[in-house]
Amino acid sequence: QETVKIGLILPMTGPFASTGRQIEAAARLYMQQQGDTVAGKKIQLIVKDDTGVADVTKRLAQELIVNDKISVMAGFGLTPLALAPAPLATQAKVPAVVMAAATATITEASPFIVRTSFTLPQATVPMAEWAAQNGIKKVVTLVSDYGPGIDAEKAFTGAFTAKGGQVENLRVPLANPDFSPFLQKVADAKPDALFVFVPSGIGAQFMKQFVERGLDKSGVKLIGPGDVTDDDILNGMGDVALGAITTQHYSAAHDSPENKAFVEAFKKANPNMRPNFMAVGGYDGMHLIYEGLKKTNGQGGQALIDAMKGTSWTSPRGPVSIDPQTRDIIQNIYVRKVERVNGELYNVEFATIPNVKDPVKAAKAN
Amino acid sequence: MTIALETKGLVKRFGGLVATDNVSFKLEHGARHALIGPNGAGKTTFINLLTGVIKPTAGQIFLEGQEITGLRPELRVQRGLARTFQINQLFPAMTPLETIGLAVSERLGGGRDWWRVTGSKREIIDEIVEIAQRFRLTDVLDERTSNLAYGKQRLLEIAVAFACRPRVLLLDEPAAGVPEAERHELLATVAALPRDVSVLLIEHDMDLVFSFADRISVLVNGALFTEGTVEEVSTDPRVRAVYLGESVDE
Amino acid sequence: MLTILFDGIAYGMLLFVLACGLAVTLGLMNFVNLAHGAFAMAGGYITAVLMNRMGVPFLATLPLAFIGPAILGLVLERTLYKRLYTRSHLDQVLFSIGLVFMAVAAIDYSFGSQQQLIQLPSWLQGRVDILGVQVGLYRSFIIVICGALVVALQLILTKTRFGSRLRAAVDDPRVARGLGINVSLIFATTFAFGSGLAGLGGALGAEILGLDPTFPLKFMIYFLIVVTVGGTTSITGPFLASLLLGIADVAGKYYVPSVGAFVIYTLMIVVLVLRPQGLFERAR
Amino acid sequence: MSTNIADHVRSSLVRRGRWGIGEILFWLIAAATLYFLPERHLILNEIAIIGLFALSLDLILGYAGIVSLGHAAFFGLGAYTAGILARDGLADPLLGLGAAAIAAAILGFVTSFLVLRGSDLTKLMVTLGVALVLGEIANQASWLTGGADGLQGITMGPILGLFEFDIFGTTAYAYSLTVTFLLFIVARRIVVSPYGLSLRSIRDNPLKARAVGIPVNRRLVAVYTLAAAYAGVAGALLAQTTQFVSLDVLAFHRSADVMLVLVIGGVGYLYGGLIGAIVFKVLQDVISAWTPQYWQFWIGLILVIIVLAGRERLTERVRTLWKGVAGRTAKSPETLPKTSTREV
Amino acid sequence: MSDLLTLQKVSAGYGDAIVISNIDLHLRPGESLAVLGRNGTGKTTLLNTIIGVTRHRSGSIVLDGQNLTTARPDKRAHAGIGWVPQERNIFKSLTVEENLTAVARPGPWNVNRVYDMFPRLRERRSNMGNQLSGGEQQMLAVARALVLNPKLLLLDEPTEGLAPIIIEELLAALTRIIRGEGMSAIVVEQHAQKILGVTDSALILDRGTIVHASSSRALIDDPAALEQHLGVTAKKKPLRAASH
Ligand SMILES: Nc1ncnc2c1ncn2[C@@H]1O[C@H](COP(=O)(O)OP(=O)(O)OP(=O)(O)O)[C@@H](O)[C@H]1O
Ligand SMILES: Nc1ncnc2c1ncn2[C@@H]1O[C@H](COP(=O)(O)OP(=O)(O)OP(=O)(O)O)[C@@H](O)[C@H]1O
Ligand SMILES: CC(C)C[C@H](N)C(=O)O
Ligand SMILES: [Mg+2]
Ligand SMILES: [Mg+2]
Repeated sequence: QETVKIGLILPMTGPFASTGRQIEAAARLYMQQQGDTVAGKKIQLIVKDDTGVADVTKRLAQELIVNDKISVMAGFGLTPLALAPAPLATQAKVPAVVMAAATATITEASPFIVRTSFTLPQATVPMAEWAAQNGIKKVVTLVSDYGPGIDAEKAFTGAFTAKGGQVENLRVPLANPDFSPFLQKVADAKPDALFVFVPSGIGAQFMKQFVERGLDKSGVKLIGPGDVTDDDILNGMGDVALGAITTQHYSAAHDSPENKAFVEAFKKANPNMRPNFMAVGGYDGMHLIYEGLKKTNGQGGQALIDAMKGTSWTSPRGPVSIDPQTRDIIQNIYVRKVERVNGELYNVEFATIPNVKDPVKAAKAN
Repeated sequence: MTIALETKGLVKRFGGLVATDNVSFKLEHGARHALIGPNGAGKTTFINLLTGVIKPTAGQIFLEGQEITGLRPELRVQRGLARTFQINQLFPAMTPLETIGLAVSERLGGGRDWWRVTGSKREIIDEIVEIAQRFRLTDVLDERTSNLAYGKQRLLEIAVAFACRPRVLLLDEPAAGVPEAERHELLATVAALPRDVSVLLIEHDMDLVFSFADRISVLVNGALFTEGTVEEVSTDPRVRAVYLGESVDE
Repeated sequence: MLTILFDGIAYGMLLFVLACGLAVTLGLMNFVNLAHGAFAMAGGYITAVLMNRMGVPFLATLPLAFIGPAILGLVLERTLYKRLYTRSHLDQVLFSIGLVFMAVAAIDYSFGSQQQLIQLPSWLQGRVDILGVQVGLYRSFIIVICGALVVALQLILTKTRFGSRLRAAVDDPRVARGLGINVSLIFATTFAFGSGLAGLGGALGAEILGLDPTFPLKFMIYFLIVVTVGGTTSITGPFLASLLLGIADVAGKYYVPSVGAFVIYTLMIVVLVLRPQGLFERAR
Repeated sequence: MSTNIADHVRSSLVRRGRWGIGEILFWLIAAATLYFLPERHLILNEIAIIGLFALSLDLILGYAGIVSLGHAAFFGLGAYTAGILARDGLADPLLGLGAAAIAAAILGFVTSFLVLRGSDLTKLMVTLGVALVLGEIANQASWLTGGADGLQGITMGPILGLFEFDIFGTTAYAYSLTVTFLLFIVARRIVVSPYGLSLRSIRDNPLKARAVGIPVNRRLVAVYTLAAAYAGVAGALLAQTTQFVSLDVLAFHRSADVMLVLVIGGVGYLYGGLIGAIVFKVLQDVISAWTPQYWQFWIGLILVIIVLAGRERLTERVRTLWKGVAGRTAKSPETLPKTSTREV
Repeated sequence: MSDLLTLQKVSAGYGDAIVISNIDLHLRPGESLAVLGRNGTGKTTLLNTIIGVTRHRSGSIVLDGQNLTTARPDKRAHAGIGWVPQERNIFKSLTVEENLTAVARPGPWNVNRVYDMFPRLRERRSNMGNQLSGGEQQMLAVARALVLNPKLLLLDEPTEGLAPIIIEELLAALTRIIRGEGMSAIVVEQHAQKILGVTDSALILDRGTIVHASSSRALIDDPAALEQHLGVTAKKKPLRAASH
């Protein structure tokens, strides 16, 4: 029996370790549920820790390709980590499934890259539209000063001003323990809403300081893409998170049988963890690989990436498909609000924008 | 005779303490001059000022007629002003051989040389050998300096100053820690330097001072107290009262 | 304006709480203990676990967050650290970084890699208006604790013989022993105390800085900056440095957000180039 | 008698300059891996680069006593210089290497004046600060560096117009190894030269070094600049062989790792950096393949054990072993008769 | 009367090296001993071994009935040993006064009394240890040993670097302390003549072993022994004649 090897390269240690953990757990869960043979071939998952450093990702990818002869690589927790090995994917014709990184341009870096996570503009533009429709006129954006943050800032500002809103931009350094000076600036500006993007880990600190400063009471709404209310840590934030409105493609509280089963199985396999949008990216990524391999009979390379294009299925997050043109994911974006459900905090979805394409590439296509 | 080293109105204050108090001092060419004075009188401070280890609060320093007051320490050495330290200053992880070799090769301008292997020059080797023998260091040449007995370290301290081939040599209690029997030989080596090398010696061992120096200056509370020949100073009752005490005799 | 000042002070105090343990071990004992953050993390996890899993009230966890790491510090000191006092700083760096790696992985293994969050009691949440200045309650709480710590530490170190014996033991342990100072006892006590302080800092800081297994690495730089800028021979030095850095950082980010990230580093470089021994080195 | 001593003196001094069998073997084995370990060339390439980086740190730390937690500044600058040149069409690797060395050397020269004063801790923090500020600049100047997304679109030309980089990393490894070797030879020569000796003396006791006429600051500036150039070359090698540069090249962990690597291998001994790079990378690779989540624990444990077992003694032993092997080629100087005290 | 200090067949050194071997030594309360010898013969090592900062190899050390062979140095200090190390080793980040108070133990010698002995120290009481002149450091080292109020003083070249008038006073004071207060002392000295007038007995070390032991008087009267072991000759010619 032949084996098909999948190289899963993730930050398993360091500040972004929780991304890696969620994805690995989900990928393993998927394999456990679906078995480890596809089209008569045994699937072998090789997990590598890139510690969140791009040149290591690249080296690991290269080793996996050259030595382990993998058919497909996957993972990629951060934008630079996805971009670094992109030329390799092209050169070696090995498909790369991006399960986390969310900067819009990533899929353009190689015709062999396909994405099952999301893009920040994809999650952000609906936020701008929702805000404009719900009587919000003036917004301050506050984003972490790195690729995805700037992506979010641009997407939001563009979409919101197009609808006649008023925006002021603030950026905070990525390594920044204390938000107080920035929040004070927000307080001075007295906006209707504060749009925030920070990587999921520091979301909790941000929320707490937001409330500590009394911004919630002075009527500033907290909005943003879903990273700040990441399911992984949302429950621990406590009441401070209540009422935050975010747009994103996945919530652990998504009401569908697929999701219920997924969440339950995930929690069972990983006590103390709740699946978040990273996990669903990993889970769907494995699904995409399995489906692709089924179609190609275990064949990798160009055939596999072609087979992946246009695949559609019902994921725990809802219906999704891979855009054959851009190889990016098309999915529903949900507007959610943090509420207490059965004693636990969840992002409860209350509106759906169906079949959202990445707006950046959509704009280019027109 | 001409003046090898001169200070004019040299002052050094440490906070409220005046460690060097308006010292105007001349060291003549070829002199064998001693500087004595009570503990804490400011002798070491004076040497530190001369060599540029610390900066004076006021005053000027001249070496062979040229002002060196603001010059960096290493440039003073290159102009021929070398010293020993009262408390050994050595390179603990190097061997005496390397230490002496370093001083010699620096003097001969080898320090900028980064491509030749140390020790490939005949003249350097010969000089190392000569100095090592003179200071009885041949048997410990390859030991780590930090493992040497105190007395050997002391000899090395002086040997290094020697290796700089100074025109003016400042010795801060060179005989401290050296056994009685060897002190005289040590200073004999110094005394045997060519006559155009001027020496300023700080020492509390009056046997040595009196047999070595031809002039003595006495420093008390930072200021020059008196200066004169051995006879003048050793018999000066004021010097006896503040410094020599009763038991010292010529 | 005053709010910014207050925030700056509070942030500075927070830096101090975290760094003062290091000011003791690195500053006074001259031991490069990069694992300082690991003790702080231990304190933070003690508080988080006690609160979240056992429902112990926040205040009650604080003494334990001190004692736990202190005992841990004592045990490690007696078994491992004591062998390293005489070693080079590089050995100490290597060793303590090794400990940090172990602590990071061990915490990750036992509690997972996600953030640990705590819920402050309601009387510490929110803010009050004092003379027109909005003052965060928790931040005020930190300021008070910090003030008390500084005074207590300063008294211990300058007014008791313990302080001078400690410094003697650090200057020259061999001779200190030979003159009747029980160097190992002094070091063990001090180390345990420093670790306890770190733990307390971790517990107090968790709310604002967050707490996850990478805590010791993430904040190591900040601890070091405070101690270096403050100078290593006193407690007041790092204290004043914390205040200065805290205020400068907050004000810089408020008034010139575009260069906000540079402020603290640039300030550090400038201070250290002008005063290599630290800003507040005692000049007695 | 005195010619006897002179011979001894000469051989003692010159001995350090000779190549021992152990050293020759080391490099022969390194070269042999080009043929015998084809599937490991990628990690070997990384080892060669980190080895060179650590060697550069050793020049300032081991030989001149300047501790640095910000050596990544030069590494990163070199990487970005080479990367940006290649992205903008100047694809010749050697050109990039040269440019990186020059850029890093200039930065090294300028910042060297910041590390001339102060205690070890001060130096650590100042160098760290320089690297952090540089990292922040690279982040902000995203028009030039690609910011947090990393620098993309690097395509390298063939080395000397002859050797294309291949996906197996063979060319890359051969290239990095050759460059590292050549720079090693230069460094080796430097540390046994009078200049190198003067550096060691400064490390041991700067006060005394001044007192024997050594222009301490100038020597330190020179070696810091040189080390910066070395680090820049290492960074350029990384950029060229991975054809990607991201902000990590300037990150704190980069400086910290190289310090660990050097200290593990042994400070003040040129092979220390190389051996440390091999040990650290191989361990990390093996352990993290086995447990990608908790490999740090075992690395940590190993570090702790290395220190407790007496790192200095371990490296000392390696060093004497080295000398033992070397000794068979270079005639060891015969021991001297003790001179009696009366002889002089 | 029983011994205050007894060393039996003591060998010790540093690391792997054995520096002193088979040292036997007896000292009664109130007795003083001069240790002489050339450079590197192990004088300092002997004192360091008694206080316990060398590597002990064999033999036993007993002080006042207490077996200290394996005791830690601080225990030995508490048992009644005061030590003046050869390189003074003043605590550099402590003031003069703190250098004294940090180690002081109750007894007749308190800070004020040593200040009376060395008035220079009183003047410089708030100077940091590293801001003292060489002689001041030496005075402080002696004072620091005295405030321990020991039964036995170990003095490693205590007169080195002191002005003649201070040496005179110090030696006089030592005599007073030993005779008057019954303190014992072991003094390492380079100046045989100077110290032999003060101590009761003397020994000479060579290559780590005792090559001569006698009363001080006997050694003074034995120029042959001095010449043989120390190279001390009666009188020297002036150095000035040596030049040219
Ligand atoms: N850095 C300093 N800060 C403050 N005071 C100092 C400093 N250095 C020296 N002193 C003081 O200056 C005075 C002069 O010291 P110096 O070392 O020059 O004396 P000295 O004449 O060499 O004495 P000795 O014979 O004991 O070596 C002393 O009282 C000393 O305490
Ligand atoms: N720390 C050390 N490590 C190794 N060897 C040492 C150490 N200290 C001293 N030695 C060696 O021990 C021997 C005796 O040294 P010691 O210092 O006891 O001599 P000493 O008689 O006090 O000499 P001096 O008159 O020079 O003070 C010397 O050969 C010396 O090289
Ligand atoms: C929103 C996050 C998943 C973005 C991710 N950190 C990235 O670098 O792309
Ligand atoms: Mg002096
Ligand atoms: Mg001695």
